[in-house]
Amino acid sequence: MSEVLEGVRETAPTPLLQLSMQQAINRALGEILESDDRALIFGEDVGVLGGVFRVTDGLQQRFGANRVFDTPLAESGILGTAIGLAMAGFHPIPEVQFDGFAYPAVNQIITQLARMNYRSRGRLPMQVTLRVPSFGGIRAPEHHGESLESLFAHVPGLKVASPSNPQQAYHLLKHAASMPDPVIFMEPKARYWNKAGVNLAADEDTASLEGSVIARPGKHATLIAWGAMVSRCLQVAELAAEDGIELEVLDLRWLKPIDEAGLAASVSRTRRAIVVHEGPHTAGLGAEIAALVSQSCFDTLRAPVERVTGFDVPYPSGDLEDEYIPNIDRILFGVQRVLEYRRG
Amino acid sequence: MSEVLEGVRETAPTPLLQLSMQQAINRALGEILESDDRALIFGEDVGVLGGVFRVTDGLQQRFGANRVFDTPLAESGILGTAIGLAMAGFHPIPEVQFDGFAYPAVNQIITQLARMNYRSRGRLPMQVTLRVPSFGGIRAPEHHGESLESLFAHVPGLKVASPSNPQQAYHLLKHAASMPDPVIFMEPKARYWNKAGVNLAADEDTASLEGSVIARPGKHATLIAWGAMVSRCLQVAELAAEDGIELEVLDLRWLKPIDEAGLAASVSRTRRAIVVHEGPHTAGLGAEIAALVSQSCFDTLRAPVERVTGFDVPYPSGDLEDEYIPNIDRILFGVQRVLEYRRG
Amino acid sequence: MAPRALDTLPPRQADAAAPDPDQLRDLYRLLSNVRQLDTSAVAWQRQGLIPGYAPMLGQEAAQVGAGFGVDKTRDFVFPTYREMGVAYTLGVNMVEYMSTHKAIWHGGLYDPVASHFAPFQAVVGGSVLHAVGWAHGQTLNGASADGLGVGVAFLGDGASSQGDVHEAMNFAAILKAPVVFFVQNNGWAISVPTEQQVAGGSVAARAAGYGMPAVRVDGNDVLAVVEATQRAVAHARAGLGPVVVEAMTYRRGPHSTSDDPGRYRTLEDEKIDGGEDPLNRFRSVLLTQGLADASFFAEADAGAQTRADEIRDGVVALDSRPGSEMFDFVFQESTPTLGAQARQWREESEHV
Amino acid sequence: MAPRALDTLPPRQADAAAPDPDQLRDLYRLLSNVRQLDTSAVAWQRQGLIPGYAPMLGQEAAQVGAGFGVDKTRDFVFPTYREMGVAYTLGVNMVEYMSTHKAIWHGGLYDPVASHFAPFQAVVGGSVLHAVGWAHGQTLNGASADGLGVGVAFLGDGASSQGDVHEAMNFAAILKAPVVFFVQNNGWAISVPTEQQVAGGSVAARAAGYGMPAVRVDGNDVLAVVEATQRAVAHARAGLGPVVVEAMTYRRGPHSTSDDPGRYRTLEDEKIDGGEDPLNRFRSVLLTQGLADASFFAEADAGAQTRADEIRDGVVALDSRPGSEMFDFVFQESTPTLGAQARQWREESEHV
Ligand SMILES: Cc1ncc(C[n+]2csc(CCOP(=O)(O)OP(=O)(O)O)c2C)c(N)n1
Ligand SMILES: Cc1ncc(C[n+]2csc(CCOP(=O)(O)OP(=O)(O)O)c2C)c(N)n1
Ligand SMILES: [Mg+2]
Ligand SMILES: [Mg+2]
Repeated sequence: MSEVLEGVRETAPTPLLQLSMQQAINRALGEILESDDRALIFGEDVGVLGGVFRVTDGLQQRFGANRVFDTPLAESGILGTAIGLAMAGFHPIPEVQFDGFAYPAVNQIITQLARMNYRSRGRLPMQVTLRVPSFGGIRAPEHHGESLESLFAHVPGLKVASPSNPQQAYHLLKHAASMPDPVIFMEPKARYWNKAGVNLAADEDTASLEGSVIARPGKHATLIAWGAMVSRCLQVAELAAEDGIELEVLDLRWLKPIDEAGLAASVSRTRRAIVVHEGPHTAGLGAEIAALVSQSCFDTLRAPVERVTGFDVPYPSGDLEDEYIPNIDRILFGVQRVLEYRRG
Repeated sequence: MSEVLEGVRETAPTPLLQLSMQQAINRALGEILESDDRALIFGEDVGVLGGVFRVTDGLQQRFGANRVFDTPLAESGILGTAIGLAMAGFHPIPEVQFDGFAYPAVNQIITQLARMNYRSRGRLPMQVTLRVPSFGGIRAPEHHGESLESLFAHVPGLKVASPSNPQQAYHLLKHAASMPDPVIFMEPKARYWNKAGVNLAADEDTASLEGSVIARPGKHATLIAWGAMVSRCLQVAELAAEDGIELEVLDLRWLKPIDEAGLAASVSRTRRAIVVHEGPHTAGLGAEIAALVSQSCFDTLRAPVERVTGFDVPYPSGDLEDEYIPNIDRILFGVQRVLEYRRG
Repeated sequence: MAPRALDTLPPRQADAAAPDPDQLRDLYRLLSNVRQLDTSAVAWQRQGLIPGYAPMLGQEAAQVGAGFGVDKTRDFVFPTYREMGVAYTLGVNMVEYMSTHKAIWHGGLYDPVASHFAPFQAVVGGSVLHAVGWAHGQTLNGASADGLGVGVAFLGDGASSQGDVHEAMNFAAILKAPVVFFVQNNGWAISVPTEQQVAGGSVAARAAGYGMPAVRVDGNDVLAVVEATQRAVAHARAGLGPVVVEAMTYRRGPHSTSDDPGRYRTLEDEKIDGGEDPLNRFRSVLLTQGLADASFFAEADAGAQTRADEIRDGVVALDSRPGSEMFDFVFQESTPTLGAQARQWREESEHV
Repeated sequence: MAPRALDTLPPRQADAAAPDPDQLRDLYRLLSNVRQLDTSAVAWQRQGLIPGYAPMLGQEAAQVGAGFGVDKTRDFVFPTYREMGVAYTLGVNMVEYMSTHKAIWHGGLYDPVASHFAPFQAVVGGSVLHAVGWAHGQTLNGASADGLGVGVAFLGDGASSQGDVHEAMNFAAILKAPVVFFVQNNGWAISVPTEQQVAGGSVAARAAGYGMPAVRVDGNDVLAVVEATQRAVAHARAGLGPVVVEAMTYRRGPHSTSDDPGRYRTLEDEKIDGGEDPLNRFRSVLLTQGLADASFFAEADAGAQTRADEIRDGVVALDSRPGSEMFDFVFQESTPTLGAQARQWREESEHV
């Protein structure tokens, strides 16, 4: 994946650090706490333990228990407290320990966090960066593999991002944290441990952190994905290339606002699209993508947009996880359908 | 609107009762309590007061405070209690007083109600019929005008219905309550007070209560709607007819499962579709409808599916409500766009 | 129902002294102004000037007393939808406050930052946690020489059933946050009486379970409320942690202008349970102490009428906000999608 | 940390008599079986047989004692993810129970209706309200001659912070539902100690605020737990309403097999805070009372080993469930959309 494709300008050669996403985020958090003394990190087990995924490892030691602290076990309490702290001028960076445990906080997120700026006519901005280890793929217990992006993306007043690799995670989180609006930052926990090169210096061009990025160029169809599904789509593209099929992989990166122009540009070139996500099919974010692309590329599309997604079933137990999350086979079937589609 | 179009078989002529939707639902609830002694109604102010919309008026007097009771003011408590009662073999019909106050219950709804049957491998069915006065249009305070259908429709394990008129409300609620799975019944509160003829006897054919109904046949485009937007679309169709444009109005009725076959049948005839809903645009249920129709009618569609919806803004205060909810003008603009669309 | 006394707040000098005679007369003026404005607002609704209103009739002493105990330069109030009297006492712009009842802007048009009064809150229990967060922010900022700013959360007996209120009390006690949970136990949550709502009978009685002090006070005795609030605020301000104040009062009016209390309580009940009018009670106090006479009351009440009329004029003059504001305040930094929607709205609805 | 006693449960004959000598020996066998199975399960995880496990080491007395006090023919238990010992004591099929830890089925394969043991629950606080609803159902069904079925909700010190737990306690007390809230205060919620979790220091102390009785008991003394549970269940069974039992115990192991307690507590802490092993304590009791000798313990412990091995064999033999079951249990009555998805899954994943 070239830097240009990552949408980041070429800079003086900097040695790439090999970091996992968990390390990259940890590093970004440290820098945020350092540069913004209103920034606070809190949540369940984020302090002394450093988080169940060690994403906040060492931060309490470095910045003290006023800046990085453990809360009681109550997600609504965490979000409600974050809102109050934002009203007092702080910049809260709360964590919800797992996707499925964001549900108890949904009321505070939807009726309060997302609306306080609006309700107060801009006088009470909510610079709250909510980190949520998200999505499945780690054979975890129930409620540890959920995809809440379509819920969050539907809520006016929220912005939603999800990184797909360590480089992106590092820069995207710093960018999200700099925004004066609430951002839900969905970290693909299945990708926490994979290391990749990170160029810490590449964050100068803020514009490059908005919108989507082309993770791999291609011409026969566009695979649209985010989070952990990006690397799976890159694998699919690799396989398809062996058969001479050149798939473009579009990493959506921002799930709200959605980069409509970027989607349209890619699909109007490839004329075929497959959107891939882990969450359930019906009313998933794939529906929004399919609707947008079906509209913007109405004249150029050569086949209906395919959605390869989780099924409309509760996220299953570890043994069935690979049957539920779009796997390489299922994505390839989707690709085949758009390539072989003929008007009836 | 003919009975045939309502999908109900012709029966021996029964005098039509003039009932408002609020009365029709009240009547249905009374019959459910009468015929099913496991049925229980509870929630905030549903007992002595008879509900803030009087939908449960008189039921506590008739069936006693064991069958119809007021709870403390806690929506998660109401839903969690309902789940336990269903585990004990009861058939709870809880009410959440307003759409926007369903958010505190989202955790119980998503992680428990929707999954108990699955988690227990079918041994703990959740026959829970959750009534939620829904949608906007009544100039109410904040959080009293929300559209939660895309949130609910995304959740595996839930079924979701919304009636558009008194006749339908009466039969659809009885049908929903007879189902052994959790159903969210979204009552369009803006339509509570409009009276219309109700044929109480027309409920013999259960199949007719599944899927969507054609509320008005037409041939130039299909307006797809649910809840209070159905009558608005019927008005639009009336106006368009004056200009010789025959719009079909499809009343979706079931928001999960969505009647994919019914949608495809209508749009493949009219070749143009406009979906209309009150909730915010991005990741609204309109996206799912547009994605489904764009796929099933790929060859026949003559224009991109239009979505005329609420904007991606918090539901506004009464004075701006008519700017937010799709009004006749905005729907007509959408109709115009699909009719005038020419491939570029 | 005479309030059982409960007071576990360690005796401690309140920061502020008890009200002096001028302040006592001011308190009466506030009560009278609030009463007049409240009953006027009900009339405005009947006249069609505003679509709805939530009267606070009977809760004047609780609200004026609480507001009086708060320092509006450094504390911050988190109201519900019924704290008109607190808003008035804190000096919130009342025309801008009433705008929410005119269906102009959900949160009200007033500036919450300048007013130290958070936006109008329609979610029961929705803002209680915000008070805890805000208050913890004061701790993090560090106390000045005269202590901490205090977050004052208002909630009802009904709200006490919400999970968020429990989480707020637990967080506050764990964080030792300078918060006062000011409960107006007005006997009802719409149609549900406190006995069917608050197990154990008292929200203040819950405080002990969190290791928090509490004061249960006659909420219709404005001086008792002032004193309890001042003591609670002083405790929190000194860094000693959160306090629950439960003011036992009575919602004399309907839940809102669309409610019909006749369906769940009789006028007889109202008379017995409501007790003596809090304004009458305070009039007697002032008379007995020789601090006011009939002409003072007449003048105060006439002033209240004038003030309510002025506010009415302001409310009448309030115009709807332009539809474009729907889009303006969603974010601090708008998005391309929202920008496109705003343009489409302008084209289709303003025909520009 | 010796548990401060707290007992506000009115003295009342428990339904069941104190355990007789045979039952006392049975209790030891249960403790030994549970200890053996628990430590085995940790080993299975290390060996790769199961991907994860949440040990209950140190909580054997609390769990066996609680389970012993429950009538499995008419009461219903609502566990969390750590109640292996309760499940064992109630006679739940342990192979089917362990299936959840083998990542086969989230709720476990056991029949919750037949077992009177609700599905494995991973949401902290998620099932506490279900116990209240189920229990209220027993009230609505009406008591038989020997009283009501009792819902027994298990929760941890961490769970007590959740809003749902407050709503559950309030609902239960308002409905006078026959529920026992059985809290295992094991000192930790993952890395957060109870002092930073439970303001006021005790979940049982919260009960008074709801007008509910409570018993705080030494959770490592199996007989004390049996007695407290029996009394609480008898109280609820008699229609006198809910009770909180707080068993003070200690999580001797990690939170789960992926946790590393060394990051937040020392072995020294563990030794001091953990106190004496609950099995050792009960061995001393039996020895002192002359109810058992070394050969009894040897036999019981050997039996426990055999039993754990049998269960291991069962767990080894457990196969994954077919993928089609993802679709089978979503609804009682499936839908066309789901049917189509199941067909597509079969075509693409089973190639049929
Ligand atoms: C979360 C939530 N649920 C339900 C409602 C509807 N509702 C508005 S006020 C009210 C009663 C509130 O009672 P209480 O807290 O005692 O305050 P009071 O109205 O007596 O001032 C209810 C049920 C709401 N606004 N928010
Ligand atoms: C709602 C929710 N939030 C967070 C978690 C993650 N989590 C699992 S167990 C646990 C700690 C629970 O502590 P406690 O209730 O004391 O039970 P214990 O683990 O000590 O048995 C946490 C935070 C969860 N499962 N559910
Ligand atoms: Mg009240
Ligand atoms: Mg614990």
